[in-house]
Amino acid sequence: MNWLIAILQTTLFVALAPLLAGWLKRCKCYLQNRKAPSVLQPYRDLLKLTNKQPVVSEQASWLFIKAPYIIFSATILAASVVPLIAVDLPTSASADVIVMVGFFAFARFFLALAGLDVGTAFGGMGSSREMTISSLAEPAMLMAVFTITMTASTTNLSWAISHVLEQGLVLRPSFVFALFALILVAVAETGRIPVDNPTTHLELTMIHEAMILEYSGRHLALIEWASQLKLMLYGVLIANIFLPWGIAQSFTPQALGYGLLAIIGKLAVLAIILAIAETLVAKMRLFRVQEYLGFAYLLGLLGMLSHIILEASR
Amino acid sequence: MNWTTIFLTQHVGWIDPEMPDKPIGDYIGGVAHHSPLNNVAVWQIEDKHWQQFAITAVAENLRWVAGWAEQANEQFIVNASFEKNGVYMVLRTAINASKPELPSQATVYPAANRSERHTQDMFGIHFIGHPDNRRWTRHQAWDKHQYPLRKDFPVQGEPAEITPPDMHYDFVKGYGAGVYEIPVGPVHAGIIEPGHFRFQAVGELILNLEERLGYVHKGIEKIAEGRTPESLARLAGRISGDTTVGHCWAACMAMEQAAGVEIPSRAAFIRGILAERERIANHLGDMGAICNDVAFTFAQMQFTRLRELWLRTHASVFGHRLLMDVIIPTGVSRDVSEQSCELLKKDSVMLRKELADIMTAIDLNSSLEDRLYTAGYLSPDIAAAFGTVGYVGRASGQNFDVRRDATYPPYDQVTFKVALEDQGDIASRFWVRHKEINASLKLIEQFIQLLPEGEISTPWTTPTIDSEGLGIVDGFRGEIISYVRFDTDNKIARFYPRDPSIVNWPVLEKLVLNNIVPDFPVCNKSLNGSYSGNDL
Amino acid sequence: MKAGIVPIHVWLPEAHPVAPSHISALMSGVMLKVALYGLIRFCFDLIDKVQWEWGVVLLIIGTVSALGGILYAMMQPNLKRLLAYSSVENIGIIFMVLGLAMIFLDNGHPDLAALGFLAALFHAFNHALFKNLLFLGAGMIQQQTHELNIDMLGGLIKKMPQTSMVFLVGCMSISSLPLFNGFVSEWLAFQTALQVDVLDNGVLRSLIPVSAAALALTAALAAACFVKVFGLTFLGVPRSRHSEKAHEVKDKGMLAATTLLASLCFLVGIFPSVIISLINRVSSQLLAHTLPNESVLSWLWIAPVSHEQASYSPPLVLSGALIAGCVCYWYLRRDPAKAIRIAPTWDCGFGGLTPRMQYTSSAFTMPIRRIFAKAWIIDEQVNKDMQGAMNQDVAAVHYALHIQDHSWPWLYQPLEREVNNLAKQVGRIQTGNIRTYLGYSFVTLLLLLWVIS
Amino acid sequence: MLSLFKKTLTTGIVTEKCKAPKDDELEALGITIKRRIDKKFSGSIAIRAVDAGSCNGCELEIHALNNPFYDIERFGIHFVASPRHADVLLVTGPVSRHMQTALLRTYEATPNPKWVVAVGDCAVCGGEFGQSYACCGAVSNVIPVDVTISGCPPTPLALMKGLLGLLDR
Repeated sequence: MNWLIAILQTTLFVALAPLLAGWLKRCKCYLQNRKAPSVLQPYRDLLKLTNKQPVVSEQASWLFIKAPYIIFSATILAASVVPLIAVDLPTSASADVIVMVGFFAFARFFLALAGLDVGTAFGGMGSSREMTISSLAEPAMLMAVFTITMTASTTNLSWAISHVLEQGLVLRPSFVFALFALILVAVAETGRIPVDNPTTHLELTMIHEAMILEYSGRHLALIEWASQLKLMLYGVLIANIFLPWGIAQSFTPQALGYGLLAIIGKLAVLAIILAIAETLVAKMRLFRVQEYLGFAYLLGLLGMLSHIILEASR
Repeated sequence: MNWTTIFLTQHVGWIDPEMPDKPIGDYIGGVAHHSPLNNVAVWQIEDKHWQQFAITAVAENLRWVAGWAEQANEQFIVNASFEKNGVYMVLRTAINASKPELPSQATVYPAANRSERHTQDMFGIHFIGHPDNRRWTRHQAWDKHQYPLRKDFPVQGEPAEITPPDMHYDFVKGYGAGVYEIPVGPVHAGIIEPGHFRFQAVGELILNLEERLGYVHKGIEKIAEGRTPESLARLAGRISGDTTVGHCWAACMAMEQAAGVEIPSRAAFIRGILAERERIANHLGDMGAICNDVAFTFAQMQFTRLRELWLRTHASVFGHRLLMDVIIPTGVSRDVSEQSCELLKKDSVMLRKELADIMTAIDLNSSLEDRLYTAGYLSPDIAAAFGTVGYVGRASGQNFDVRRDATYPPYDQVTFKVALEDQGDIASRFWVRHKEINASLKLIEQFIQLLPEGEISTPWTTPTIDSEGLGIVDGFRGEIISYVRFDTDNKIARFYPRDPSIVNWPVLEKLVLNNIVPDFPVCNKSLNGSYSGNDL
Repeated sequence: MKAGIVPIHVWLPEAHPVAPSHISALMSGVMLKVALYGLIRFCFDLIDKVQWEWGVVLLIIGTVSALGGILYAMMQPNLKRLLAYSSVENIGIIFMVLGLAMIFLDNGHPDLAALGFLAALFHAFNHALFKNLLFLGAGMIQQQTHELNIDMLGGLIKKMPQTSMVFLVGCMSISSLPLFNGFVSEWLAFQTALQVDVLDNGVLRSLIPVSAAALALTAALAAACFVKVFGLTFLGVPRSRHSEKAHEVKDKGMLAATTLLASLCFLVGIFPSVIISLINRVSSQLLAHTLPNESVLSWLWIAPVSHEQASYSPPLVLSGALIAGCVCYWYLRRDPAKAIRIAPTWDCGFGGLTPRMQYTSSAFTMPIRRIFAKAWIIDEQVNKDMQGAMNQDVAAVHYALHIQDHSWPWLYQPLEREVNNLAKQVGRIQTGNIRTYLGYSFVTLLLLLWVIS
Repeated sequence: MLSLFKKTLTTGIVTEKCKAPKDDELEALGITIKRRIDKKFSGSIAIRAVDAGSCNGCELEIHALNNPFYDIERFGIHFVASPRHADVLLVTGPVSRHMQTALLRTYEATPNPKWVVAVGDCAVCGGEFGQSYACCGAVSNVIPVDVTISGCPPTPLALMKGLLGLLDR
């Protein structure tokens, strides 16, 4: 039964990811004084791509063709770890938050290799930039995560969320710092403005897009879906760790239903905030990213120190 | 007393001062009938002095403006135009067609480099001592020993079924471990014109950038031959779609000079309104595009919104969103009614107000500022060395504007301030555009106020054979030069338009140098050269 | 010193590339571990009571080595030098965790010390596996292409499919990706670090998480580094004639050995408890403490402290990955009409790409180089041949990049100078005169006699 | 920051309504369609614009499709950076011979099924430049064309109608 719900939750995660992307797009469009495509548009895009005949470069190796599947599955696995509507599911015990970061690393590893596979300058450029940014983002992210896991003394996300729920609403400076650090990292890792521009048409400025310039058809669909999933994953991580209220603690249909409604509500609000933030700033120069992520790291560190100094029981 | 007189008195030795009076027909072999360029002195020199003149000219701080050639039976006439203090002159020489050689001016003027290579590709004139004799306009569509602008080359040419790609162009190489090349284009990722950029880079560090243009070479110079004035005006309006008014005006001005036609004052004012409105429309688009390249969508959407409103007024008043074919030889094709004037005035008020709002919001945005300031720096020295014009030059302290310095109707009847910045970065080019919009708004208001009554066109007089004209106007990118010579029966014998992009493109290679690869698109956008106007 | 710890590591990248590959494999896999063995014997066995301050020293040295090692490794275009530097990184990680173990031991948490000890030894074991694998792989590449400079390789995945497969496994292990062995030990290391809450000392409580973040940075940089290695060596288009003409290794033994190592990397990654139980025996001997059996030794789970704190189940994860991957693979590939079409690489319509248009090693790492510029001594020069009017025409561009290790000018060159000076001083003694030498002997003899008496 | 949002809010949503065109409407706009997009693909169209020698006039009007007034994206039609991602090639210009292989290569790089829309008089019939030593004339001389939208340049409205007309509704 628990396994069933866990699988259901993961499926829901995967299924809802394009919806979040569609909603985010809609929010951004409204802020740009224009009507938006339907929130279901990402689904249409994915469906269409799966119906196309993929074109693969003659230089590509097996890695290029298999990479989308690997990237997609790794992202799904990461998603299975994160409690979406309920805590205490068996999947979150099979891997903790560090493994989740590991899955991201796994997906990124193959995406970067796929970028290098066809031997174009753009692919290499994307890979190089992606690996650079991620190597700066990862410590910042772990710093933020450590703050939380040390408070809850577990790296198991489900337990951590339960812990926060038990504690009730307490204003902890360490959590505030960690929250901001995690938001900054999430923006960098999901390739949003100001770090990357997901809608850019300029090859030379791209990061994520540059690696997938060669992909088409179902391969592209999988990679796009994986990146939408990643966006949602970070959203859920932020929403459920810092504001876990509403998440189902028992597996009754009612609790699960509330859990679903709660997370949808939280993500919708997060998307609005993200859209507003993205409207407000221009993309930064590439070599400002280390300052940005350094700041995120610093926030994480501050969170950690404030936990140690102010909050620890001893 | 302008500089030409002084120059002549000092360097009279090898410049034949009598030459301007000598009819061009002498060289071309037609009926000798004199029609000098009425606003511009023509100095004829011997071919052996060609380079020597350039050396003298550069010492006298003359700006190299344009270069073109034409065939006259057994001879090639090669022209180069220079400017100083708003006074232009055309240098001319004749060379033997059996052994077409000329000492290069590109050894002296960097700006002459590509122009001479173009002439070399189109006419087969060899420029002796040219620092870079690789082909430029020619890719693979015609053979090495074919020269499209020679008279014996048919308009249809002898094209292959499929023109092979121009893969083996000899790009400047980067040596050293780890240097790699980034080829970009001709099909760019955005909705942009085609052109190829080749970077030598190490990671994000740009070692060198080389432009390879010519992809949109449409043979404009060749297909212009034999056209009627109306038809040429249509063609000129399509040299570069964003500067349709500018090019059309320059071409019409040249033809009107050649035919000795004076357009009615009302037509001139309407042309002025058209040109300034075109400038505003393009600047709005450019400013939006610069913001878009740094992912600042708010500004892009606002600017494109204003541009759209602006274009809709174009459509309702002048019948064409981009103002194509409104300017015709002899005047303009559409009059502006009282109502239209009111509409135009209201439009200006609206734009000024909206723009003020947007600029306030933009000005406070530090993330945008960080992207634009100090990026894509073009020093005033390099700008001057390449003879950069328009907003690119004006953002780097090049205080020159045809409208003010070599004025023509209707600009001679109004006063205005030329926008100028000297920081030379992308932000400067952004703010120069903003200033120019404000100046143009004022100009439009003045033109509407001063708009004289009367006809909007005059009858055309067929020009005599070999009558020439040189139209010089200020398009939104800067100075446009258009040279026209007539054949018999009202037909065009030679048409050469020099888009400002031709002199502005080379500085892009310089201004990206201390920037990283991902900043190139916004550098390019801040320059916004026309590919079509460059390739012809 | 034998372990190759920054700043006294420089011999390592010099020594490894000159040795034949199987020797360098042994050097990295085994020889470095001898030093480690000595350290462990000394600290945990010989000394009666471990002081936690020693642990802090080890932690700091380890952190610096790990970061320095991987940063230096990133800048190497030479495959074997790169691998050698990466050994410095891995030894650094092991030192870090050993330091943690010492800290916990002295603070009265022998169970956590056992965890740290386990992580360290496990990583040492893993390092032996994947580093051997990678060195042997590098040897196979060198044998087939006569090249070790990755800027001269490329496209080998099609020429040497089996080698590329095992090398990929090695790269994934060393980048500590889940499902491979490197990840397990790194995960254990993180878990150890995260137990910092039990400590009372405020300095330690803030120092350890920071070094854990440094470990994260190291891991991420390692991933970037090995993306570079695999991407430039095996993917893309061949950059030289040698790699163009390369073909698969003929020697079955070579392939078998590397395949064995690769499968070990994978199996240990999936079923780490086998190795863990082995190491547990060691730690029970040394620390008289092991991890609780039920938490780490079940074949399905590893949960180093308790299931509430953290658990990781590679078999479950693997099956999840397989299910997810296969489902979408079969679902999407069901329609034969949508079979893949092969077309030329998209080149923006230019007409053809050349191998020169691929990223190179120094290009790939350029952003890292710029961000961590202080980590190396970088000498970068761009010279242009200018010509034409006003010298504005570029005829050719020359680029030179020279990256040096900080420890050369700071530590070794002064040392070398001193040694040289000393040698010169000593050289003066050598006059070549037999009588003088006899005199020296006499004086020495007298001195010795005096010392003895 | 506030001034930015104030501007956004006071501007409001300016996108104008646009209905799918009827056939006679298409004819009036000078749009001819030879083959429509299958229903399976019509929910989402990715466009790769290829300038094959246009004067840039058509590009300006294609750009206008993305401005908030026309906002073509609301119909699920969007522009992409790589032909690999595209379903429709939007080709402008009289196909200068120097761009011929580039256009062919772009066509080759686009995954099936794909459609080609020729935009502007030049792309439709050669326009002002026609066929010469430097131009191939119409796009259909080089690659098969499914929709032609004439005009010099066609207005954004015509472009939008043409693209919507391409959809099989």
